[in-house]
Amino acid sequence: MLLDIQNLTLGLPGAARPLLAEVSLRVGAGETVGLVGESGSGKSTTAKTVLRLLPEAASVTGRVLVDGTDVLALDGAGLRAHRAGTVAMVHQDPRSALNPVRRVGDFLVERLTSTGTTDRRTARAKAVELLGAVGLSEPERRFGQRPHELSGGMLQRVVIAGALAAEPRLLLADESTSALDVTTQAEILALLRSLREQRDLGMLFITHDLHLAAAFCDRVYVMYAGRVVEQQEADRLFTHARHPYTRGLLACSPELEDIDRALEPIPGRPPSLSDTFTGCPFATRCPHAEPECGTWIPEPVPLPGGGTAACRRLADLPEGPVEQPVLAKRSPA
Amino acid sequence: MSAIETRPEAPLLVADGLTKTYRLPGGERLTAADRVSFTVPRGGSLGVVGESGSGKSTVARMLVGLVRPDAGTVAVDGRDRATRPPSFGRAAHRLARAREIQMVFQDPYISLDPRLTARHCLRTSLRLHGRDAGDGRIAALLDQVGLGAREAGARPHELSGGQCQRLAIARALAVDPRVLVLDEAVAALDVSIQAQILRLLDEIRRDTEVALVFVSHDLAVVRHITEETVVMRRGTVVEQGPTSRVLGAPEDPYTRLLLASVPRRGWDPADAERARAEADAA
Amino acid sequence: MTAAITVDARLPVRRRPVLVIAGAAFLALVVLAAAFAPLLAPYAPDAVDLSASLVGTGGDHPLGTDASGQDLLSRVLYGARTSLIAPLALLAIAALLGVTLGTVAAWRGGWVDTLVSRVTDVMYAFPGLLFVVLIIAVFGAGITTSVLGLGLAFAPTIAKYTRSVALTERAKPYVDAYRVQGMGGVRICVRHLVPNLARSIVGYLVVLFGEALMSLATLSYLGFGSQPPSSDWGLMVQEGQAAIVQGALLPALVPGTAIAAVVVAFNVVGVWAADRLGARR
Amino acid sequence: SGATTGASTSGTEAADLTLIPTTARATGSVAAVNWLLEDEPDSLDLDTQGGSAGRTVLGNVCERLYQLQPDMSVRPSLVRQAARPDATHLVLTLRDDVTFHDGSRMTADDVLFSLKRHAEPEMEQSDEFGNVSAMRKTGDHEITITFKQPDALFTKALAGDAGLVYNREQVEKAGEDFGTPGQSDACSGPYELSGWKSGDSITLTRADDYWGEQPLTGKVVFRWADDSAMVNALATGAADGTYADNIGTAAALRGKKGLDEHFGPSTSTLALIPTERGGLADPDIRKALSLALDRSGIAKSGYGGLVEPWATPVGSGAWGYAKDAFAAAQKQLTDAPAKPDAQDLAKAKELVKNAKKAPAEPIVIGTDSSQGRMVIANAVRAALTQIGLKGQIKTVPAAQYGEFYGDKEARADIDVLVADWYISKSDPFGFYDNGLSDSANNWVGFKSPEYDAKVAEGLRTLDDAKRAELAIDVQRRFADAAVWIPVAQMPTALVLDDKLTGPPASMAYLYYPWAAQLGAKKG
Amino acid sequence: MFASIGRRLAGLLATLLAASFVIFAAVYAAPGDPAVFLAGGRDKLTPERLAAVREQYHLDEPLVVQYGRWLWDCLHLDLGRSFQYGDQVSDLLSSRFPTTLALVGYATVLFVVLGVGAGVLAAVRRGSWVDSAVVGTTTLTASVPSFVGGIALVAFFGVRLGWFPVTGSGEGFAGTLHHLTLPALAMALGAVAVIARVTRQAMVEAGAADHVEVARAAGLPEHQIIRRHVLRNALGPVVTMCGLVTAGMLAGTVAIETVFGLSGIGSLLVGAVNSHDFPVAQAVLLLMVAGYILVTTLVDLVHPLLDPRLKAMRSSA
Ligand SMILES: Nc1ncnc2c1ncn2[C@@H]1O[C@H](COP(=O)(O)OP(=O)(O)OP(=O)(O)O)[C@@H](O)[C@H]1O
Ligand SMILES: Nc1ncnc2c1ncn2[C@@H]1O[C@H](COP(=O)(O)OP(=O)(O)OP(=O)(O)O)[C@@H](O)[C@H]1O
Ligand SMILES: [Mg+2]
Ligand SMILES: [Mg+2]
Repeated sequence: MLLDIQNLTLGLPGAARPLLAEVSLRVGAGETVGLVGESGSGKSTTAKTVLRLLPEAASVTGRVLVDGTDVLALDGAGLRAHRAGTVAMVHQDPRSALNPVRRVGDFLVERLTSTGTTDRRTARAKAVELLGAVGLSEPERRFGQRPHELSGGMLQRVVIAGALAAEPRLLLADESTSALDVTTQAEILALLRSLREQRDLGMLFITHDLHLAAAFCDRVYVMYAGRVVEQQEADRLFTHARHPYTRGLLACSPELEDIDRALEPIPGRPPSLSDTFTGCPFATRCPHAEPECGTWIPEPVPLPGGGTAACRRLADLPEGPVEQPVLAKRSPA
Repeated sequence: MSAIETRPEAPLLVADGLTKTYRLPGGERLTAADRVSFTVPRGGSLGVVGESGSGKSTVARMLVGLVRPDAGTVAVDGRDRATRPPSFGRAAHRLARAREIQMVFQDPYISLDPRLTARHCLRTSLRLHGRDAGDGRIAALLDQVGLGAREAGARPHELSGGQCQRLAIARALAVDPRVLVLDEAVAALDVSIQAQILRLLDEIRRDTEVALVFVSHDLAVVRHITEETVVMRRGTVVEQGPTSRVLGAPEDPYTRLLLASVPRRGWDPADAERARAEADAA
Repeated sequence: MTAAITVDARLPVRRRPVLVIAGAAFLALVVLAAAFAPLLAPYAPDAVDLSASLVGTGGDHPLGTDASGQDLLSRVLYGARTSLIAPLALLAIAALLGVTLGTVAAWRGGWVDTLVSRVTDVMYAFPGLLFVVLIIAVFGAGITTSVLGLGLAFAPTIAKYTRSVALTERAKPYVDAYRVQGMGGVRICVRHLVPNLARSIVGYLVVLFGEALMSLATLSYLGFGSQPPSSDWGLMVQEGQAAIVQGALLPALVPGTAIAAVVVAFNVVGVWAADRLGARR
Repeated sequence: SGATTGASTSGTEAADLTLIPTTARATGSVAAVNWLLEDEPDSLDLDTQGGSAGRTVLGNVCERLYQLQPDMSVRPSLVRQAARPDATHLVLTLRDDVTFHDGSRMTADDVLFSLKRHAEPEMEQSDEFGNVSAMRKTGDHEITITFKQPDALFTKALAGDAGLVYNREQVEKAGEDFGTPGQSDACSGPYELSGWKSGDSITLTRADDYWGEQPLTGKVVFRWADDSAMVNALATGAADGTYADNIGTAAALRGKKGLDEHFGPSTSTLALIPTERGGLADPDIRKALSLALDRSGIAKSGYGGLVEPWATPVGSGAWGYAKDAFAAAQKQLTDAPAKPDAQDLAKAKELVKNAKKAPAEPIVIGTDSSQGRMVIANAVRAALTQIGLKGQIKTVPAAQYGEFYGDKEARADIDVLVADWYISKSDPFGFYDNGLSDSANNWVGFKSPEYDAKVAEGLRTLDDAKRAELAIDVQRRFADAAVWIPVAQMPTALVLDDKLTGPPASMAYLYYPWAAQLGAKKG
Repeated sequence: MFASIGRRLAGLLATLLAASFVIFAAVYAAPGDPAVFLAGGRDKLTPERLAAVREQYHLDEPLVVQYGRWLWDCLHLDLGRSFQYGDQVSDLLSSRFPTTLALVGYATVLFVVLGVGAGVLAAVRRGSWVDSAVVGTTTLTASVPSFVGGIALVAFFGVRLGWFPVTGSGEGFAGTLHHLTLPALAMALGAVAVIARVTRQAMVEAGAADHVEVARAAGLPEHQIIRRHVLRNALGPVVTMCGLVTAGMLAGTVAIETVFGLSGIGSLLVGAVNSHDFPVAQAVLLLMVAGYILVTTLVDLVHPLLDPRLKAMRSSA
């Protein structure tokens, strides 16, 4: 396994509940794994632990193994090497990911030389080559331009080029297309997909768009309030979502094709860090919740078609695609 | 103006040839909207879609009068919004226009006055228009958008994004508008909340016969909530018509590109690449 | 575009409020001392005692005396009045002018903005105290002239600040919402825009207070501001300066320290308040 | 840090000071000295801008027809000989060996030109020529001056700025720029002006072809500094000496290692001058104030004990003749006690009670904010309070303070001015003409025909002994009417590096080539 | 680029014109006859003198014409004659300006080195005792008016310890340095505080930018991140602030030169105002304002070089 997160729990002093609770997640080489959830569910935090970018004063338990090394045990030079080597991250907003006062080329050259293995001359040539590889026209010219002279889509390509500079095996894409227009998003996704194929990259693809995750990834994890609530093959998620939250998400996301279906909102609002739970965090919003759910500590239950879902009422829940309105009750926030 | 009878079959909102050119620093000009025309019937719902920068917001802002069009007119019930009826004072004209079209903005937090509680916010609107601003009326409005007594006394920062957006809608409804313009009103919300707001809008339309102009880049949302759609690209309307036709059987390559770019079951981003090639060729 | 709104649940970094509390307490003390100077001061501020010229601390004069044997503690206590009220008055003048100009410029934009900006630019071209010095050169020295002059000199700073925060605030959609609701510009500005800026402007003014106090003290020191026999602190420093060479440091040191202490306290409290009030710096 | 930060005002009492006109003779030469002035001279044209800074410099550069000696007597200088054929004529025979610094010889034309320049109405010294009806060149080396009436003081005036002799050609060439930085002097004298860096320094160098005796010191560099800076500069040896205009400077440097202090006679006094405004129009009130004023307190607090409570408005330096008579007379004046005792105070209160025009409003005391004057002003306020009146202080910046003396409007809102006053002539009559009914300096409007007559007579009287008698009489009348309220006499204070000696310690330094006497103690 | 420089220079000229007009026209705001006012006090005001003033200032002509002539004369360095000194104002200025310039230059060097150094240190060691010390000290020094600081320095280093001379501006390089150390320090103290805070703030802000975290996530060495991403990006506000403070210091010399008895243009101005020597006051004000505008414009021109985003905005502006 390229990335293997085991029972990761991350707490902050002063926070009512852990940011991440018992998160387990695996990404294999060449595999694209989606991570979805509403805002604040802990997606970015999960991704950052892979680089050991933790909030100050955070307390962590569990293990984060990248290629067998435990990232959480690294520091100093070892950590820098880890960050500069195996894993690379692509952030959401390409404009803020690049230093506005430096040239695009400097960004790449800096990455290439930071390991100390390349001199500036070859780094330059390599940078231009990378710019070409991510589909930028006139890479020579782009090299000398500054971020404000490029469009968002182009910048995201530059950021991806930067991520590729260290020839990583694992790519963490944190909402890396969310800030872009749909059409541009499609371009970038196409690029990511082809890069993955060429370089046999493992990819952790974070998004809040369940449809996008299901369409783009091989496997999808769904997070809610710092927990992984469901994990399945992407194809099956459209058709056989099992956790009520996942089903709720599908039911309330409008679809282009499926126009006759009424949107069924999930009542209430996504939990914030100040909300605490004694049991299943989704219980208060769940149409199938029973009083016992309020005390049941969620744990992944294996699903018949592969994957897991953390719900104690799995057996009683409907299967199959979410077509009929499943949520009868509607209540305002 | 009073001479014009309001005929029931006449469209409620008529935008005709709206054009806006911004002067950019450096002397360049940018035509953000170029002869944009459309109509919305009484109680109807129009979607405006397009990529970022295509001029959607500019059109929305011209409708409510936040941006003065360089050319073109906006008429509600056959009355041109720009010309002042002789019998009206400036303030009266302003208020009368406000009762024609109201607007809901994208970011719910900053579209509300941070100093005012929900109740206070609604009272300000009601008073401005000389309406009954009693607690009963306010409670009714809040209830209409699904807010309760706790929220009534809260300031925006004490509310969630969805609640803020509900309040913003209530504020617009307080004026009893004929048309409600929503500029990316759900874009900033989580999907579960977005669905709540969309449902609320549906109910409001049913209850009040207010017409919606729904500006969004999210085709799926537009498909769900509107009857007519206008597709914009670089300031111009490339396609318009019934939503089911425009988004179901698009004619314009650009519309096809937009549609091909939306991720869905079995989607391949490479399809979008091909659609782009077509759109660029066209 | 679809970025979901995240409520920032990050915990506020705890500041060390001990200093702030100490500063605030000190300021409160100074204000009380100024108000009740007649009760607290052991002597009249202008009581002369030629037999006790330049005595040191201790005994009858807790902080010593100046060359004419006037009690420094009493003078500093009474001096707190002018030294605190004058900067307040000047800030009031400057704020009235500056906030009005800044708001009008930001709201109206176009040529009004250009005009206001140009005028403030020209005022800005007079660094520091120079504008006041020009006014004093023409109208003569005095505390009134200084306060008015400094009020004028500070106004552009405040106008510029107000304009910039007002521009940001004006760009927020809630202001558009008021316009869409049919509210008039004046009403929006007076009832909603300025009140929403008030915290930030007050925060800015609090920080400016220290500067105002120091500028006035400097003017008094140069002989342009308060005139003797006032016990304005800046003036006292000037009067006490001559005694330094005679080995008597107190006459200059006591009022100098008073200025510095009040300004320090104000800055400590002010920076904290400005942060709390959300002033941009 | 504790109670030590107050100054330890050593109890120097003025009475301890013996005023000695000059310092011991110098024998060794010195290449250069650094001298301090209280201020940069506004101009080195004393006709347009008089001031002690300029005089201190120019005394060494520009010679006068007569010369004031360290003992305050007057002797011919550029004049070889003077004769008075009758009481209204003065014939001056000029030296013929005098050369100006540009090498040209001094002629009677130059002298006449200079005198006429001084006499022009807008010039500083014009009032000295009020009695002159004609000035003529009556020979190659002879000038005759005709007076409207006998003038006892005129030759003394010629030892002051009214006797400066300029090189006509040079003055006319310089025009308006005469006396500004970059111009050369147009004088004869032991030193010539070799540079004036505006804002920085003035340099004098020994004039090589000086017609008289060569000085010991080669170069004098003048810089200026305010009191505190002056004290520091002298204490640290950055400067070699100064005539401390502000006596406080000398007080602060008392006992400092490496420095000598010399105190000499001066005409200078501290006094209160009542003004036209009228708060002190009543002589009884003035006298009461005088009786209640704590002069020794002022001397101690404001001037480090270096000034001496004094009962007349002229310092002892004015006693250029009949010294003993004047000294005795000064002792007889009792209306200006050093420290008022109960009796004085009772008398003062009595005077106020019975005064015809007791002021209702507070009496406004005008001053600048320099330490000494502020102390006097405060003391006056305290004295007024003691005798049941009110005082109020009005200060102006130092630079404006001078306006009080010359400008009636500037005085319009003060009742009494805290003043320093010196006269250039070593003759009390040089002062008492200020009390004449028509004098511009008689602000309070003192009118007494007898006084006027006595002064006129004194000014006409050429015999010293007789004139002294008249002066003492006039002095008593002036004191009785309390036209001015004397406070203290201020000696000249010379602070000097203890390796140097030579210059006079008296007020003569303003008009006398003092630097020419300056040199090292041991040769 | 050149167009934008041209525009800046035009702006500079316009501001300079407006400011000079304010300085010139101020005398008309004075109560009474401007000639009397200009003649400087009422002492010995002869008709000839009034006439001379009228002529020097062309008081008989319309205001604009007078201003034009005055400006023309100023451009030819004919600033009139001082009433107090009787000397050409331009001579007075030229002999005093070097002192002021040396003082400001020295103070600038001091506050840039100390201020930026302290600011960087505080930002890098944010939250530590170093940070607290820097913040505490700067709060203190920022609260002491320069004249009070100056007097304290004089009392301590000049009088008590006698380490530094407290009068005059010294001769030669070493002498000037020695003489100007205390005054420069007194002026720099407040500025050090300002610069240290701005530097710290700018560094903290620059350090909070996403791209810094991105760089950290890419495993770049910390010193490189601080140098290339944090400090480099913080330079804009720091340089601007340094420029503004330096420009303002010209005026700050008014107080400091008085404290230290230096003959620069600051003390010249104070003297001129007190003695009603208006031509001198006008000239000094003009010089100071011109210096201020010049330096601020320079800073404005430099800023885009440090932040290319601004350059893009400017050159298209
Ligand atoms: N450094 C931090 N200090 C304190 N709280 C933090 C920190 N980083 C994240 N959080 C909080 O942790 C929670 C999870 O944050 P995270 O960014 O992982 O969510 P997310 O799922 O990525 O959300 P989004 O979709 O908005 O990006 C949020 O409530 C967030 O406010
Ligand atoms: N006030 C303005 N001045 C100059 N240009 C403007 C202004 N407002 C908008 N524009 C420009 O006009 C174009 C259209 O803007 P508009 O906001 O209408 O687009 P939009 O379709 O709403 O985009 P988005 O989806 O990003 O909101 C953009 O290029 C924008 O930069
Ligand atoms: Mg995130
Ligand atoms: Mg928009």
